[in-house]
Amino acid sequence: MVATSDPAERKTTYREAMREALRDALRADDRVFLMGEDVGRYGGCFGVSLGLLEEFGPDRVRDAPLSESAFVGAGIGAALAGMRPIVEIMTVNFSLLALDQILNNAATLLHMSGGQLAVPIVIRMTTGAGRQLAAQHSHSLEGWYAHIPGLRVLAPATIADARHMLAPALADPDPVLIFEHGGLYNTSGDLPADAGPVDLDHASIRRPGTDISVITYGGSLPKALAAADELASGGISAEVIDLRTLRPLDDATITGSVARTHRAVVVDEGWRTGSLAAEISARITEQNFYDLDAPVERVCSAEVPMPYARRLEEAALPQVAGIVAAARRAVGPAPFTVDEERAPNGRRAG
Amino acid sequence: MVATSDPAERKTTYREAMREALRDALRADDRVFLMGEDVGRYGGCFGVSLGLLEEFGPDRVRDAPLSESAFVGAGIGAALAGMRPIVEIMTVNFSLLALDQILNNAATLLHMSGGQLAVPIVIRMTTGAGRQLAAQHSHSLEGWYAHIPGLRVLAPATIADARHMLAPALADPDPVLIFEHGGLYNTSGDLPADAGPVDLDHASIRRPGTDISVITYGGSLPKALAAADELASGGISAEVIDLRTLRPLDDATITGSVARTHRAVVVDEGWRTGSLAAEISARITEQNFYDLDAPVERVCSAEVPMPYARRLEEAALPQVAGIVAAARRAVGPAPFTVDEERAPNGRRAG
Amino acid sequence: MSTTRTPRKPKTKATGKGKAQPKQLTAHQLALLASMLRVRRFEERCVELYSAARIRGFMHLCIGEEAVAVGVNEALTEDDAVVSTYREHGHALARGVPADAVMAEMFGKVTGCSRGRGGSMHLFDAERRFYGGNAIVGGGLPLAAGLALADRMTGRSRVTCCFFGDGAFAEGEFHETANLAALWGLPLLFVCENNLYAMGTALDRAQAQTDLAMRAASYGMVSWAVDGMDVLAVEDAARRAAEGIRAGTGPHFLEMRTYRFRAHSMYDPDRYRDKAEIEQWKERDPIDRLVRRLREQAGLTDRTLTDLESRTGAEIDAAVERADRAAEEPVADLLRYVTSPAEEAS
Amino acid sequence: MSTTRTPRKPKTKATGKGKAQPKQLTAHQLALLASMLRVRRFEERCVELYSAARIRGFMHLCIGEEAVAVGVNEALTEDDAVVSTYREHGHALARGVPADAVMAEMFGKVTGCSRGRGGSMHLFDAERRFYGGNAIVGGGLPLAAGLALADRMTGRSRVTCCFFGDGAFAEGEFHETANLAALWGLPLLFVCENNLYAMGTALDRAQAQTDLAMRAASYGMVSWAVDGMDVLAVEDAARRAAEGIRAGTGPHFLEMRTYRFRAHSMYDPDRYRDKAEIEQWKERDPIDRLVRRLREQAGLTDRTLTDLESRTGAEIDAAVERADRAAEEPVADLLRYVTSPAEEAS
Ligand SMILES: Cc1ncc(C[n+]2csc(CCOP(=O)(O)OP(=O)(O)O)c2C)c(N)n1
Ligand SMILES: Cc1ncc(C[n+]2csc(CCOP(=O)(O)OP(=O)(O)O)c2C)c(N)n1
Ligand SMILES: [Mg+2]
Ligand SMILES: [Mg+2]
Repeated sequence: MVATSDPAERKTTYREAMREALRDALRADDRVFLMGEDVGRYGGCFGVSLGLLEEFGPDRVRDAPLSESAFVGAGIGAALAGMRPIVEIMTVNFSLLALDQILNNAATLLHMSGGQLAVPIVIRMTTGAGRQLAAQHSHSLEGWYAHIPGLRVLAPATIADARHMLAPALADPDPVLIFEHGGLYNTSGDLPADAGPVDLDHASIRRPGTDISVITYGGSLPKALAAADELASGGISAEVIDLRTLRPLDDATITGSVARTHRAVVVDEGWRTGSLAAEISARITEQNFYDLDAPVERVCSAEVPMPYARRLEEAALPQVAGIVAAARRAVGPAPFTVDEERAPNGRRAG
Repeated sequence: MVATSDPAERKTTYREAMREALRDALRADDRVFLMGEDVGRYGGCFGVSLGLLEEFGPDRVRDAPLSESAFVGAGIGAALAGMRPIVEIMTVNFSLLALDQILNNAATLLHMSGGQLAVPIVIRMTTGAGRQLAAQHSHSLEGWYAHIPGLRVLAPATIADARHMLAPALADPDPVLIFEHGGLYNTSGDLPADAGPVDLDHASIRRPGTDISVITYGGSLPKALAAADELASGGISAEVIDLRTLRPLDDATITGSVARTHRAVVVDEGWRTGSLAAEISARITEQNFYDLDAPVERVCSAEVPMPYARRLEEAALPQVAGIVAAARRAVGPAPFTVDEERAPNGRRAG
Repeated sequence: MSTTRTPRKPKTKATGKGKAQPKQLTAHQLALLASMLRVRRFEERCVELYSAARIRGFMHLCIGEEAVAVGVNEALTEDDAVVSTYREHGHALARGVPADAVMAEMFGKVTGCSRGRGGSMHLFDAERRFYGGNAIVGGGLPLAAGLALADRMTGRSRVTCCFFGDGAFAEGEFHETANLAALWGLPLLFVCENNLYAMGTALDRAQAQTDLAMRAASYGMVSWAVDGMDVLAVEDAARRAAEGIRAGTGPHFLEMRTYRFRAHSMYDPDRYRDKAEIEQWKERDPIDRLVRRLREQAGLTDRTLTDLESRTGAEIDAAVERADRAAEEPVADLLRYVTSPAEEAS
Repeated sequence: MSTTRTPRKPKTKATGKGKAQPKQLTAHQLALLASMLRVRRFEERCVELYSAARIRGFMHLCIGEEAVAVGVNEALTEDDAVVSTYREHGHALARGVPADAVMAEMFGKVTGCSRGRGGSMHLFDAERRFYGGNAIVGGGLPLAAGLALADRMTGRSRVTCCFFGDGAFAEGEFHETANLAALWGLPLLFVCENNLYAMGTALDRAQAQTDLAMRAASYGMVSWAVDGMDVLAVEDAARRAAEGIRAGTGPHFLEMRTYRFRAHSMYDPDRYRDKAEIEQWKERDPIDRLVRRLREQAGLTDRTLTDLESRTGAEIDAAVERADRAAEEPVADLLRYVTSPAEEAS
């Protein structure tokens, strides 16, 4: 496990990056503590917090009983009393048991008290499918949380974001939720040494392109990038946008991109109906109506409780081939030539 | 309280219509029982089940302790064992405490068991704002439930639907959620004697029109109809669609209407971002892209925990004026003349 | 803070009955009476204002239960914290939230203790560490555990007091929070207001085992059942519990046996209770009872009572008048306080 | 159903220790042994298959806890219902779900007991009233209460047995369900498999009061703690409890004191337990223990044991082979079973 503060760029994993972020946060501020099921002795159900108990002790790396509502609520109360809790819910699947506390307390107290009570809590949880964990352990419900006013919702998709989103999240005076896709923990790659805290207000264009905007986040980013590669080999230049922050959404980056590309595909592991992808699609229609040359495409999960069987699960989830197909549909049957002049406002006003 | 089976059309209220539906269901089938907090002695927190305890006894009109997760889960279990439970959760606000049971058991068991275990439960709850009940008692979260595969989600908006949706809901072999908007209970009007069970697969065009489709459901229907009146007096003919069933959505009715009107406003009391309105908007773009003459408008709740103060609450909620304004924006600045010929496919293909 | 609070050393040996109060407590007892009366009259005025549609939404009264709010508050200091429910006018007033601010809140005015955003169910006062005003039954309990946890972690000797009802005892939140508090030895005072009903559901139709103090004791917490209609007994128990908590013996649980004289809320036609039962409990009215005792034991006169009534009336009149005149939040500020401002505007 | 089940009249007077078992139980005891061994060997094979990536997802083994699954099942009839957790291979096999169907399920095949949709954590068998397979900790409890409620309402004399862990005891669902069951007198058998750990969290770091049977008794339920490593003690307690439930005395609670010899799941490096602790518990291995006893008291021979092993091995070999050969659900059927078909296709 890499845990040095070596200044050079170095190879690490998403899991280790997250652990370093936690270690930094615990070192930097006495008010910070990590609380959740098995964050201590076990080292975190996905091994993220391994070693932190030994360094910071059981008070600040606090194992909680199986009581999601109580310990998430306790985190909210501790935040009210001046602490900076990082509460880990093992996975989004269990967060439903704490949803009342998150919606009706964390997100609401500031407003309900007329501005008196801010809740500086960070709640982390794993999300997503793809590991044959079946119906109850494969949810992607971050879109629900992105519906709630008063919350900030983050989805680090890269190692650098895993490393550098926690500090600004803790600096936020209001509740922040961090969704870590379970499929990303083992991702390894280089962590640039010069990266500073992530700007939580902006999406990131992970790959510039001109023909279509592929908008995604979290665990679907690698798939979107792979699709962009494949599209490129077919002559289609896809711009890949990583939302990073699911609430509030960075309209400017999305709108700006679609204004240039005139087409969009939204990729989201949530079930299609009522997905976050629906919101993005609706916003694009609202903001880029006269830019659009084709309907906004959505590539989402099939509307089925996630099956265990490998082939069924694969078929239920967004995949590279599906993204490529959607992009091709949007771009149209004729292969697009790169230097063709585009009408910037290709649609007749009603 | 009207509770006769008088065959003539007669005046009643939404509350009484719902009560009659419950009474009918309890009379018709021994397997049906009503369970929830204060459904018995108290008569239901909104008075819906008043008198049923006396008629059917405490076994079949069963008061439950404050334990949303347990009694909703118990309803699911009883359904598995051959009963036809109607579980009342006082309001959608408290349903979060039972959401795990609804999502991970009710909606999932059939699939997870490979088709062995159907869950014929009906879960009723009140939804919505508008009565100065403030942040924790004013949610409109039916859009979340409409995201869940395996559920059917209903929103009776009229007295006739309140009266006639329960029977087909109970006949459904799978879990059905019924959202009753709190603002509707006192609505009074005529109940047609000849109405049969509602066709749960279809939306209803409550008012035909030619210039714009106003798509809504539940507590917003009266507002949409009032807006249509106002629009009519300004020369705009609005078609008002009551979704009735929020899952599965009746795409054909929506698509057909927008294909005729070329414009749409979606009215939904949920917070705008991630609302059901977003889904409708996304679908319209997907299915009617070349029909649309203007961006789909959404009239939703402001993204704020519902404030208590009357003027603030009014400002936060969809109102007739906002619907009218949105429709006017969509139709465009020039007053539309009724007999002007419309290009059926007004948009250039990319 | 509360004018009724006269800090003094907790008695180390208490009877738990309040019957053997020494004579020098008379002034303190009068203050208790004043505080209860103030809550009662305040709420009676609220009923009128609700009928006149000046107060809206859901409103829940604690009339009959004043001894709990007032007695418990006596055991708390300014540094302690209080978490309450939607039935919290009494808790707020006893805690020292000004009547003006509470009344203005119910009028939905900008001078309200939640700037008009909360209403009757969501009173807040950060300065006085009054953390609401929680209208999800049981929802305040985990929050209170967190406030206590923060004190525990930082070594502060403060108590967090959480009020909740007998109905909340059935919710999973209570169970989870009780376990957490006992497991971690949190400085948390559970005050269960057992008024025998959760809306229309009587305790014995909601709980398999109705001896709530016994049930709480099964978590390994010190638990007592207290006559919640006797403010002195309440105060005494709360003081001993707070003392134990400050001494580091972990959470304590008080079952306050009390009764609400009014319906659950303004919407409740109160069909589920025997009128005779209500009348029986009214004979134990905590205010009448203290008045009788003070007349007998401390020479309370009609004159003193009349003075008290008129001072209370005047305070409430003034609160109503100020609330009436106060401004409403401009609609332009609708979206304020959804998130914290980078720099507070205005 | 299960081949090990030899229905017989419940003993009316039981020792709860299983030590004074009369001789005529020998055949029955051998059946118990066979059933435990079958679960053990089945799971050992699963480990191999998991390493070979033939089984995927999360997999939780009950090795060490077989006596609970087998002993409890003995007390149930075909009409009773079982609700279980994600650690349910043993419960399913003991209940009579065929090894073929369980293995095929873990292979994700169409012949699996959940048609490949559930995997290790979601075994179902409606015909045998085996209701899963619930992987949300505590989530099966309310469901079980509902199954029992239906029996209660229709006057059927059936028992619903719900397995759950010591970790689940901390969840609000347990509290809510225990109250509901006790309040309504539901025919529900709570079987808490207290294996001292919830993942890496030891019982005494999760529960303020670790005597779970005592805690459950506070709901007014009959509650016993049982040596979960002794299949005869388990069977005896379960039989007495089921008898009580059938006699209409409401829910019963059994705390089965047991231990898992393996890690929580295949992902768990098991860093949080002392190796010595594990070894100590292995000395109480329920299979070894029964073997020793049967050797001493009933003349169990090596030959009989070898036969048992080879029959068990053969059954499992066959299950693996059939699972291997079975078809996968076609991807075209992905959306099947999301809702019930009007008319079942194919
Ligand atoms: C989780 C939840 N369920 C239901 C309600 C509706 N409700 C409000 S108060 C109440 C009764 C609570 O009773 P209790 O806890 O005894 O407090 P009391 O009102 O008697 O003071 C109910 C059912 C709610 N607010 N929250
Ligand atoms: C609500 C919920 N929280 C967390 C988890 C993750 N998890 C799965 S099993 C487990 C431990 C449960 O322990 P226990 O109830 O003692 O059962 P055991 O595994 O020991 O059999 C945890 C924390 C979960 N599945 N559900
Ligand atoms: Mg009560
Ligand atoms: Mg365990």
